Amino acid sequence: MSRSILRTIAIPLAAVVFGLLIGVVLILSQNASPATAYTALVVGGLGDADALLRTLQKATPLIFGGLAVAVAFKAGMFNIGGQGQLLVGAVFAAAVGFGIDGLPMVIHLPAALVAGAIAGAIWGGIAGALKATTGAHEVIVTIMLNFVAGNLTDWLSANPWKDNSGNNIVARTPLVEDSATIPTLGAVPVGFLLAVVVAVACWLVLERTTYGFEVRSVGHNRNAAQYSGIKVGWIMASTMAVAGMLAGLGGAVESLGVDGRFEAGVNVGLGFEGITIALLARANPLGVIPAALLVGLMEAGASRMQFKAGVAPELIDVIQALILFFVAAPIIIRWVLRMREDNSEQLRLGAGWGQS
Amino acid sequence: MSEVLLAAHNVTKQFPGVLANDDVSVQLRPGRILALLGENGAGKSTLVNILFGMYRPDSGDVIIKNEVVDLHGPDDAISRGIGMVHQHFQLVPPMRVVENIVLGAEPSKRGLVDLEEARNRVVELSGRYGLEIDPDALVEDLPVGMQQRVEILKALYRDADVLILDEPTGVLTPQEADHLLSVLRELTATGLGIVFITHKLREVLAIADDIVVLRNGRVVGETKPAETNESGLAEMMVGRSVVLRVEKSVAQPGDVVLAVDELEVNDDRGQIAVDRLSFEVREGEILGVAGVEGNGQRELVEAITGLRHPMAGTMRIDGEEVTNGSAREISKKGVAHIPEDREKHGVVAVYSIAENSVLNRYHRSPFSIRGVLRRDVIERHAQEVVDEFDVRTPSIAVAASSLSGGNKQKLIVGREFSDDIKLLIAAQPTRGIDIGAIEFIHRRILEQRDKGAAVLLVSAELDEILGLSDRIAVLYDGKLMDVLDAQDADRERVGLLMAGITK
Amino acid sequence: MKPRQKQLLYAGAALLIFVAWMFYTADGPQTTAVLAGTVRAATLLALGAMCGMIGERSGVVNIGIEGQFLMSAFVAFTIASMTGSLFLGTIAGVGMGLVMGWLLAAMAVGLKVDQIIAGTVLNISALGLTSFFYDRSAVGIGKYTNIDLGPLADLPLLGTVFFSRPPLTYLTMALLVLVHVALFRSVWGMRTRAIGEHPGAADTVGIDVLRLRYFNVTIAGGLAGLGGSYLALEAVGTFSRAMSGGRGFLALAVMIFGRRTPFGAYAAALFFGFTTALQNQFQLNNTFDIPPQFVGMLPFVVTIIVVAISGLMGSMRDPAALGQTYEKG
Amino acid sequence: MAPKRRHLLALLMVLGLVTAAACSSDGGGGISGGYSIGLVTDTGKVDDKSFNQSAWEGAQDGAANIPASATASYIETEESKDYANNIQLFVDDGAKIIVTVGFGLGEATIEAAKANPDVMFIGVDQWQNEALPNLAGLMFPEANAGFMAGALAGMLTETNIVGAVLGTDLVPPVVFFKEGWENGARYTNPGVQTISTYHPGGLDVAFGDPEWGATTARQALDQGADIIFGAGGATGNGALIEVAGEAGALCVGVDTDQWFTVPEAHPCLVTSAMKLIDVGVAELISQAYAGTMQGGNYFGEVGLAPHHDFDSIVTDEMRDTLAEVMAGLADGSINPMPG
Repeated sequence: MSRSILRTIAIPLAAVVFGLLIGVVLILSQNASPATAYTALVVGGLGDADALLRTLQKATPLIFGGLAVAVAFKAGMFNIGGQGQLLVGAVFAAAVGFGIDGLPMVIHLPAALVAGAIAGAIWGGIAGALKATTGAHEVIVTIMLNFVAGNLTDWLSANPWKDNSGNNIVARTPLVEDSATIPTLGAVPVGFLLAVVVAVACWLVLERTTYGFEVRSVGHNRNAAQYSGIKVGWIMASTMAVAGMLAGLGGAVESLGVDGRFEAGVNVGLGFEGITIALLARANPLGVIPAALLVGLMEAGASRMQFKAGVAPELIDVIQALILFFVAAPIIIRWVLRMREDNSEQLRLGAGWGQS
Repeated sequence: MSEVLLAAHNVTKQFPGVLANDDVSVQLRPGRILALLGENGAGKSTLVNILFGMYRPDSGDVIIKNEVVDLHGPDDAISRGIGMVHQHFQLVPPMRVVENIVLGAEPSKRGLVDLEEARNRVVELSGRYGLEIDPDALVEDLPVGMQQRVEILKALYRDADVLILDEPTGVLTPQEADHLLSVLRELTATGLGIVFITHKLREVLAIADDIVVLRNGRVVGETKPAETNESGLAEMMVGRSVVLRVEKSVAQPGDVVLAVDELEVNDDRGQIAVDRLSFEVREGEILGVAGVEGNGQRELVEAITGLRHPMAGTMRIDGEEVTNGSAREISKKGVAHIPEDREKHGVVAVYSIAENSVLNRYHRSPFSIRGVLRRDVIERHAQEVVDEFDVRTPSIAVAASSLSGGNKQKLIVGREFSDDIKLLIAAQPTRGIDIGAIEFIHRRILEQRDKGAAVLLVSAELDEILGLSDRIAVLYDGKLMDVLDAQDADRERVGLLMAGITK
Repeated sequence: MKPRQKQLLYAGAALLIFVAWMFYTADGPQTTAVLAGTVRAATLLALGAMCGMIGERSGVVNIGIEGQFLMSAFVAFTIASMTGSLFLGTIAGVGMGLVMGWLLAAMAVGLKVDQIIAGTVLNISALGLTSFFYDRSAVGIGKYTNIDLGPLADLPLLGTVFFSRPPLTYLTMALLVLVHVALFRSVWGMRTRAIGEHPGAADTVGIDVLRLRYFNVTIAGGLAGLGGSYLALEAVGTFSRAMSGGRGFLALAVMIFGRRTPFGAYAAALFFGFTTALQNQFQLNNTFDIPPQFVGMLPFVVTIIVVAISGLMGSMRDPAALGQTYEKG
Repeated sequence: MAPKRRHLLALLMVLGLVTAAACSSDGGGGISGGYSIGLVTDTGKVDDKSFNQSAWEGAQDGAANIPASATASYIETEESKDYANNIQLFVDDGAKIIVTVGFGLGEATIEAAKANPDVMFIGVDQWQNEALPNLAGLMFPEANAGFMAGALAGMLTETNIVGAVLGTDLVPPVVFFKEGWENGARYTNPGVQTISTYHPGGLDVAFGDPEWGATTARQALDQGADIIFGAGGATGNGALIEVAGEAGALCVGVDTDQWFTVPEAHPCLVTSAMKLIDVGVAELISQAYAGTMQGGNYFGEVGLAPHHDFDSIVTDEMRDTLAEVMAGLADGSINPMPG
């Protein structure tokens, strides 16, 4: 058993090591010290309670974003729309968070989270429903919906839901009420715990329920799924809605637990990192957690790395791209490490391109 | 004439887990037809793929025109005059006939395809060999017989003097097949040599000059038509004596189970594939649907099983209308379905045997309760299916992709037969599997009939239809030509109906 | 194309020309400005669409066009500012495009990585690398200027819109014709379409499927590379972070609208360019008081609608082998 | 297997090349003893050719002006969530003065100033509602800068059409620049037609889309505008460079003297509507060092940048008018944004 787990994580682990090694070259090219830089990176992400909190806070939306991609993967679809789903989730959660007062926390906070989840679900569901009914490819549709979501949430936060208090001039909503704010337990944000619970729930649903069986069947063999009586269109649409819901929850947790409001331009790029996370986790919902923690750690430590070692924080982006590359093309790692090729499933999506 | 056109000399080819060719030698001379006979999986395809340069042998030699050659790819073989007509046509559907024929050897001017020249050459070629064809038709619009003609022209266009045909008659009516055989015979008159791969004994006896029989990757016999007969060949092929006819009792038809009335179904391209069909299937009988592939069988089966919406007409099962029922609703009525394409529809390759064994009933008790799968129950069920239906596998935990075709098919049949069946839809139930498995599945289908199930058997193998059916419906161009009682049906009559000729 | 469709197309084109002329006589400068802006915005999309088209016609999905644009724009700008030569910069951009195309091919064709994942790797890498290595002290050396095509440039409306353009725009228009001829008339094009539809068939007639895909995806990268050069050296004259701004993805949509044909894609690109130019014009004129955020959604919403409708009509048949890695035998 | 290996080798080689192609950059950060000044950027770079850069130059100037040997260093914010953390890094490092750039850091800066009364904070573009003794908000009346630039444009235009290509209306300073610009142009040239466009995209792309900026500037030129105001980061810079390619057309930069930040725009750059961030930051640093810095809001200067190559086309008459305008803005007799 432990052997097989080892085999499963060997490639991602090696990919991380390779990525960091090439990062050393990049750091040297900037006349900086790799040791200093990486030490700063780790201290910046784990050094004290504050650092740990930051890492967990950064990992939280990454878990949700990673799940949004991984779950769609399972149904054979590529959800590039995490960004848009996250944005609408964030703005609607914030709207419920600041728009209602006088509610007890046990009602208000869940209501705000649900608002974000529903908004995300609708945003993802549009792509899924179009795919199921018209065959419009979800990659194109979700990319377009990302742009639309960006504009929509900017406008919402600059007009009807704008924070008009005091001296505010930028596009952002008022702070959410305390009763809708996700608390932090010591160095652990409750949002992170929620993300972990959701990740485990995703895994259980996918592996242990008939719905999960249907999703996986559609992902592996759409024709056989249809043959066995599964409503393929419904599964595609609902899985994309679930994926959107997960991303929307991520946005909601950002608004309610990290930023305290929605602000235009603040959550840029979060949704896209879900792709890296999901691939690093090989689309396994449980694998998403460590993958998100790793990337969250790097991002939390990046400022300190620039401060201490003078390395531009974009190094993190480059290292992430390299890791992604090595995970996607495991043959390189196998070749370097002389590992035996195993028949573990390689992630396949392209074959679904254009098929309705 | 001592020239050898094409030969394999002591060829051995190993695939992971299978010795596909074991020290195989065959030889083809000009003007002769060499039949390669063998069961599915006997190594025929591997051998011709080696001869055509698709695979390289692990050991042994390929000899073309008395010369040992080292083929690096099909282009090597083509340039040496080898042409091949594949079992699955290697044509590009949305391209024209002429484009398909010249592809890879295009006449060109400054890098641009000279379509005019190509068209002229195709017209000339088809005139010369009596293989008439419209060079500007899209391949996807052509019936299969015509597509096969394109394949043959493709080889002839490349000045082939050896033609390899892999199971060429499977997609033809008996009459078309006879016509093909006579065309081939004429071709040999020009000195062409032909390698003819088949598992149909009748054809071998009708056309071959030399016969080589393969079994389990080895040559187990070489003979000539004059020296043998069908049962002799069958025994050589299988390695034991074979009952060529299925033994069955007389049918005891009961009430109507499936009633199809004026059913109209479109294909993927929106064209009418099933044209106002009406028929009934009763308890305890097998209705065989004969016809050349692509005459609406697939669409008919998909409509009946709820995978495709009919455009018009009605279907009833046990008197209840199910015309627009979903696959699941129909399956709930006690309908079992053996799909025609087991890789595409029958199994999920990466799923374990256990998961595949409940592919159509995972949602029902006892396999799941309130949406939660019960793995122990599923695994027990899978073990039962594997035991009862003789699925050869090391474990029920392995992926279905590791099973052979016959074992996959037995797994599917086992899965479908594990409930009480009211109506069985069996589409090409024995395609591409070995004789042992064929016999096994035939017996099981008859067993279901005798237990009172209504069976709709769709098959492109006329022998299978004739052997199993109690009544035979013949489809041509989406229309029902006729429904015959089994005792009135013979190869000749059904064949004519399959070609749309009612007399 | 069926004759009915062709007639419809001609009728539509005639109507468009008529409408354009009406507007031109009503307000010359504005009409000219909008149409010139249309042609301009279409160039990059057309280059990206041709890149995607050659890949998809060969059976390889390329969603890394965005990354190819960005990386090539970066290299084109850097080399141009180092050497002081726009031409060398352009060449370098094309070269980088070829390298990016080759990387995609190496992953998607050679190593059989899932094509969509491979494209995503390109996008993420390009954003990271160009940000990391961007030398902000590099100074642009200007950009390509318009070249008037003799008397043609003096034509009313058309002169400004089509015949007074910078060189890479002309090159793009020429490439549209070239790619069209190559795809639909040449030996290469026939083989390319064959490996995208039925690689097995191509293989059995001796076409090396993997090699041709490798070649095509690499060459197509060169077109995206030209797009990057255009972006940095003709459209803008400098480089800035993430300057491709999603146009690589739009190019993909344009390619699909255009049914993977160069002229179809160009028509779609012009349509996109037109929506962009029109929304600017509405603002410039204060025509409507719609927030720019909503006007800005227009191209994206239109894309979704068109993709959905064309899906419904079944008019977008993808190459049959699109997205699948090819295994011999 | 052999060909596969070849792919791999080649791939690895390319990776190596890409990494080796790294050009060295001077980097930021660093740790120092002595008197240190820290600067935290908004989500942007210290050499964005815009306000971050301007503030960084001011911080360096300020450090140089201090008698004691002072050093300045910066952290570039990647994500707005890191504002507080990045400020804290400087606090922990013992920085005496911390400059934070941009409205977005306002709240984080106030928090930090409250928590660290010993450290002096300078918040660029951060309005202070209540004055903290150790925090100065450096504010600029953008509308005035836009008005002056517009006034000059109104006098210079020959077609009587002036255009503006702008970032996004989501960011108020951009709106102030635009309104001021249009009103200024009308002030000196009542018959002028002003055509202005905001970027239609989201906040994440509105300042980073030079292609749109260039295309839109061209669209304005094509319908007769002969002076274009480009205000909006890289988007506006794209507009400036586009105008540079049009003979006879003029352009106006924003924030800093873009003669130095966008050399590509030399052929058209007649002036820039400047916020003198560098001057303001340097001044506040000196005050902070001297202990004379007042909490609350500090108004920096705005103005027009020199005309450089176009000095000759700005007549004395125009200069006189501009002087009047400046005086009028200063004494309040001219309202740059009426209504």
